[in-house]
Amino acid sequence: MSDLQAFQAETRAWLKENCPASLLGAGGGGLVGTWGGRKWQPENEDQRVWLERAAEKGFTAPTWPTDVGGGGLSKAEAKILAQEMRALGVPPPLIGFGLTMIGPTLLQYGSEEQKQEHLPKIVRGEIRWCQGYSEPGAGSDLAGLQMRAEDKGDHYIVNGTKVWTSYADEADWIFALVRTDPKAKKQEGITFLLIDMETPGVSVSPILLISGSSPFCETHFQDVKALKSNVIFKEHAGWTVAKALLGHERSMVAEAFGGGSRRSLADRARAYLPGATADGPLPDGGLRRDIASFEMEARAFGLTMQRSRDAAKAGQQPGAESSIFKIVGTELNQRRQELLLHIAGPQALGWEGEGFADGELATTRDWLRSRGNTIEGGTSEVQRNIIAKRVLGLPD
Amino acid sequence: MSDLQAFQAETRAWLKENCPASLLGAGGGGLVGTWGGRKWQPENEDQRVWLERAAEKGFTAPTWPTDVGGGGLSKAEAKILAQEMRALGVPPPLIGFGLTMIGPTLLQYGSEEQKQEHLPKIVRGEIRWCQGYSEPGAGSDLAGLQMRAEDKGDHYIVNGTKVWTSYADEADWIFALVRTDPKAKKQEGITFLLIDMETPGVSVSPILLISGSSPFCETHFQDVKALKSNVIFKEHAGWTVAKALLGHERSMVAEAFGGGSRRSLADRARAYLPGATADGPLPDGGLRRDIASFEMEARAFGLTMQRSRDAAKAGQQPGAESSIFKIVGTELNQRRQELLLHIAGPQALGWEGEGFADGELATTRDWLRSRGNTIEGGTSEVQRNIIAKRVLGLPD
Amino acid sequence: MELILTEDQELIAKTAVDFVGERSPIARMRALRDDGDPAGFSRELWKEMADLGWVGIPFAEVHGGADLGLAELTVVIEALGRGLAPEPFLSTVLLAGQLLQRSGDDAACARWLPGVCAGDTILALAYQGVTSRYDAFSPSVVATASGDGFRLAGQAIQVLDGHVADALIVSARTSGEQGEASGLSLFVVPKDASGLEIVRQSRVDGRNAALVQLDDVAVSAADALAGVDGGGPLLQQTIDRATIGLCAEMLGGMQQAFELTLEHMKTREQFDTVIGTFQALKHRAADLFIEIELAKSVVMAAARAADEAGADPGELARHVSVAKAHCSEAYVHITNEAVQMFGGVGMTDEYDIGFYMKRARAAELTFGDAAFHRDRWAALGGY
Amino acid sequence: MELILTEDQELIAKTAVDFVGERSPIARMRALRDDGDPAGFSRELWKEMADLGWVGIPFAEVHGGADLGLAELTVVIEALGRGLAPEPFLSTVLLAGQLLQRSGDDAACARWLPGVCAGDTILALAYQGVTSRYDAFSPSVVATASGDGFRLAGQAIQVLDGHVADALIVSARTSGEQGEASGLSLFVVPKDASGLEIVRQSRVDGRNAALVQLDDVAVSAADALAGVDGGGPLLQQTIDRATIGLCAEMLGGMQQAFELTLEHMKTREQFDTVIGTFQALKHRAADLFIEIELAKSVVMAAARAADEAGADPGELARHVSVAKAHCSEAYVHITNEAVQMFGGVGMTDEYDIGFYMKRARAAELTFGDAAFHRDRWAALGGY
Repeated sequence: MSDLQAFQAETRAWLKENCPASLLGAGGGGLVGTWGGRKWQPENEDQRVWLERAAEKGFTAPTWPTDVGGGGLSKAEAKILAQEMRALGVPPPLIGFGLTMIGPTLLQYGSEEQKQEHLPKIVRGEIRWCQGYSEPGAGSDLAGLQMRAEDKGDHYIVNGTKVWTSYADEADWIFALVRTDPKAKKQEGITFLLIDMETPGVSVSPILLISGSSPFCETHFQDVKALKSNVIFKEHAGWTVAKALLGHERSMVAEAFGGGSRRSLADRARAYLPGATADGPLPDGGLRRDIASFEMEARAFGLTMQRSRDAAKAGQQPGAESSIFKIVGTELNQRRQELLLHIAGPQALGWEGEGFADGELATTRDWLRSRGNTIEGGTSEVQRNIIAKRVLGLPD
Repeated sequence: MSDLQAFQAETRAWLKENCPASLLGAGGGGLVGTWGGRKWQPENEDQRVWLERAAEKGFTAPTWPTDVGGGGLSKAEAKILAQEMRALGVPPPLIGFGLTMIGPTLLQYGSEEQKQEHLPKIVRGEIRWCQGYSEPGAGSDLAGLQMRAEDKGDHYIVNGTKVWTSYADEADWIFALVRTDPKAKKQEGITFLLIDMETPGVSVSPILLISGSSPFCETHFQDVKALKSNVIFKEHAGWTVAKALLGHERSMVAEAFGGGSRRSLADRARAYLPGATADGPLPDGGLRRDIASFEMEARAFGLTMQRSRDAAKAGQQPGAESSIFKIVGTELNQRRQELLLHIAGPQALGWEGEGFADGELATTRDWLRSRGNTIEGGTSEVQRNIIAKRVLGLPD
Repeated sequence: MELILTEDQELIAKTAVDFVGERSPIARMRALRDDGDPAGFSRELWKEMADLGWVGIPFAEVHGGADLGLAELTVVIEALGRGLAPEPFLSTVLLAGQLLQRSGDDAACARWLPGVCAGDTILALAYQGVTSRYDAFSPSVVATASGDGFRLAGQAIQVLDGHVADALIVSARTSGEQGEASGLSLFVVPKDASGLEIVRQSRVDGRNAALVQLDDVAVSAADALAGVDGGGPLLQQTIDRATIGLCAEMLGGMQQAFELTLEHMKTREQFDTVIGTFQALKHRAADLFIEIELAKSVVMAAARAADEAGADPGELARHVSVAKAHCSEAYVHITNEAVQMFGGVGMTDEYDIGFYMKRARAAELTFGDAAFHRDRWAALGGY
Repeated sequence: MELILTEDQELIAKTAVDFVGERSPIARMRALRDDGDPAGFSRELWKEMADLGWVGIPFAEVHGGADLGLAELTVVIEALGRGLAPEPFLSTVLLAGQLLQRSGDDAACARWLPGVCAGDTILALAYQGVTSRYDAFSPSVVATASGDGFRLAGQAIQVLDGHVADALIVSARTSGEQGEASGLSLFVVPKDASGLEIVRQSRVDGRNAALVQLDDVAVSAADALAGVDGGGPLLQQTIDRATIGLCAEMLGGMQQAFELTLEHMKTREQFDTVIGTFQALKHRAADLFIEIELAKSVVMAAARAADEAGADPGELARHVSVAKAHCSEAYVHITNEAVQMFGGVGMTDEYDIGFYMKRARAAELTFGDAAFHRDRWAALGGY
């Protein structure tokens, strides 16, 4: 038996023994994700127990080093762990921006003290993080940010506003870009700073979207004191840290729109088109071709994601993949939402209440929400600029 | 009887009496257009007679003043003349860039001597004109032209090359933009100059296109002497004249793609689609919708051309119409050509010879030729720049 | 037909645009929504519009109308579309009102139209069911003969302004098969008829509509406009004309959305310059401008074609389909691009641009989307 | 399956790209056309390609082949597509050769394949008639039983490399109805068979093809690959595999066309700056780049899917349709944009870019365009 086979057997046994039975099965028994944090209320005792045990074992952050509470697993082992969890229907013990965004950033750019202070709390789900990048009026021009951090010796005084901070109202700490040198060139006066959301002067207000309520917030900072020991990497060098993190976010956003097996568009069309039979060609030849066209491009996109992953596994350096994925993944999702509208016809016009099925109301809101996909996480326009400049070498 | 009614009766009688019977009927009895000029050989005696009689009457240039040989007609009268010619199937006695381009330009910007020298010869079809604007390497950036006209007192010595000079090999005179002041800002050192193509040093070579032979030529000028009396408007002020002429050309190009009644796309599709019936829905639902979509946009375009004409008739100043028409007209024609390819399928792949019908070979070549529509006469990109700047007021 | 506004029409247009700018900017529609207004529109403003003569434009003078045509009415509606004004033009004037007027039923006209022209009476048309999609000949209401009349049973969805209507015109199948023009009857049903239940619906674009339930509603054969079994052609023609009105509204909305976007492009700074300097955005803006110019032409042509006496119904249908297909795609495209160019703020409820994106979609999916009208065009062309 | 080239495949790719750059740039194809070369390709170069082992890639070692798969073959063809090399890979290797190989007919394979692998024998497949469009089951050749064999009569169009083929494989209907898979037979017919007339055709993209006339050509039942009436499924599968090869060629061509365009954008000056600085063009170039990246993935996936033993035919057909639909639209879009960005000179025969635009269209309309493959995808998905 190879080492990996042994690891597999061991892991399976451990999962069976430690994951509470009530959580097993597809989608973790309908469990809403475990985000953790100071304000978190577990849905039930089993959810709390599962987080505790997994964190103890290092399985909330399987590939992180053991000295910060991670599992210390190799990539191959982590893949097996994921496989086994899928096979048994074990839900993720913990999710959130701590694990996916600030954690990897701290591992790459954090000081030893910073790692020791923050990573174990992320692993145990004690602290929930949010991201403070965008500002009102900055938009795609991230480096144009205005939030000011004034130097006061061992600390800064921070003033300004961040927007689009997802779940800021639930988070304990924020990782933010602040301007520490207003005289330097745009990208050179920025610092990557961690701030405790309980510091006096921090306040949060949720943003209402055209699709309804949302996880997005505006976060205001009024004379907020932030210690310099919470600067990541170096003062004025925050842009370097931010770029590394952004590339990561872009891929994440694209993955979210990749595919997944939902009820097929053709089946939906059958439910709405008069004269549709259970298995014959759809009676609307134009719509039929539109559906096929979408599905085929989605497959081409999925294959491209796979090709990129296979190349990465083989050790090849990534190129412009994240920008491609962001552009295509989000536009495909928008196409899909538009197709769903065309399929449902007048029944796609509901907002709430009588006369519309729940699925129809969701179709409407999902469509509206999807219009933001090509804006958030770096607009499609910015991604095209990136490809033109970095990959195609076209001049400014 | 009103004046116009009298004019109508008179004109009809004159046309009946003077247009040779062999030329009457749809399309002028299959007559190829009468371009005139020194090198012109009439297809038959009647064609020559008809040109002579019409020119005598001023009907080759109906709205031009009588003192230059024009008909001196009002717009309303000219419209009636055109109606009557259509009604009787009378072919145009004369066509060409003299009548449509340099003639109107001379009327607007020419001196009295210049009008008297050139316009009567145009009216009588004695001199054929071509246009010398584009140069190799200039493309859309017309004002970047390099053809040099060196000042020698009462004349210039011209050196350089013009491209895309349609029918230069058949023309007697050329109206050209030349650079008279190389130190001035791009658009300020240009002069609008008339040159006799028989002057020593002028030579012409035809351009072979991807669609096959074409009317386009390259025209070379080596130490060509051109008198200053042939400068139109003022020295160094050629850009003003050129712009006026360009706006005119743009509308002409768009009109050419406007519509016209050809064999319907649906009928063509019936000839190629297996299973198509004489009057049922086309068996290919996607193609059917593509054809409908094209036809409907073409109608929307036609209505927009009509709206613009109606507004002009009512005395409203034109806005960006010519740019809109150029963009939409040419793109519609390209769409139509692509539809024809998709309809004919593999039979659209012929270049010449066995196995393809003449109409199929024409489909292939017409498609190739259509790709130039969005380039010639000002690219679609330049037209969009014009709309963005002049109409929408977007900043540079 | 001439595709140009007459002096009178220019004057109406100017009055209407000014009125909308002053009295009915988009903020009014937002306030009605936020306040949960039970009517969802302003009866005072409606009355004012009637006093201005707008409501009565297409009706006979004998009923208090101006006996004008769609050429005039579309000019007013285009202006109202700029502010997404929720007053009941579509339901009362273009659908139910026009049905009455064109039915030639003098008694019914005399009963209802004076109130309409005066701005006092609201009417609505109940013709589509949850499975009708865009087919006007497949209602979900069935009429069963009973004595010298009928009993109506079934449901109608998204009955525009049904919740405030004084009477509904209900399309019901009296004979024949679904999808056929013949066998449809159009009954006038007052709002207090026994067995009629009307519940307001909430639509994504805020347009007022209602779900109408008919449980054994008694009507007489004399209440059938255009006669029993004879309502199909009248219904289709009326919907076609109403579609022209909807297109005019869309034309107004797309122009307003585009102007908001242009304004944004000229003021919003990114990367140290206003975003209107970016050539990629400029070219996209030029394309939107062209779509609007074409939209103006097709709406104007359709309205004029409808006003021509003895217009060929097939040719009118073609005009309507061209207008609806083009306006549907243009409005959707323009508002999608608008939100994209606004960026994140365009996605917030706080900004107005989202209202136009919602209305664009709702209008697209009313009276047939572009695909539906392309199919209809092809069928009219015999292919 | 892993979507990445193995080291061996990388090596083949590098050799092939270098070979094309040195021996078969687009100028060679232009010269062949301008000189009116009667073969339309180079027998010497074909022999060299055979010596390099490329021609024999998919054939059994016993016939002199390498017993490799489409994964390797597509890498070579992609490189050749950059130079639009006219050598007969599609006809001889992917169509007729693969038909023989996959028919399991040992005698026929032994007779023809060694010559193919050595670069000495050219084969062609005659399967489509003027009314077939993209349906492989509607040939224009009919076989009439005669003694223990058949007489073939009819026409086949655009038989790739038919004018130089040593033998043709002719698809003929021996029974059943047009459009049905069963009842099709594939007969091997040597070029000197009595009653066979072959005339070279001139295609817009310069690809070599011939019109084949059969007037009472005698064949024996033993000449039918996969048996009498049994050729349909084999023909369809072979065309599917050949489609993957064509997609690889398209992928090479679109990359070359895009690189020519990028080069042009970086050097061509307009309005005092290189046109590559214009953002509108940059964004369009980024879109073309994305289409190419997706094309790489679908071609690689289809080739690997075809090489998998016991691949599900439906799933393979899906891969093929995705690849062909995507590559068709991408190649056409890229070359259309290329000519537009080159401007007037792009329209002249003197510039090379037009060759790619012509080939893009020709490839699009071979083995089914995007619309055809979307219909097939929908049918495979049961809708």
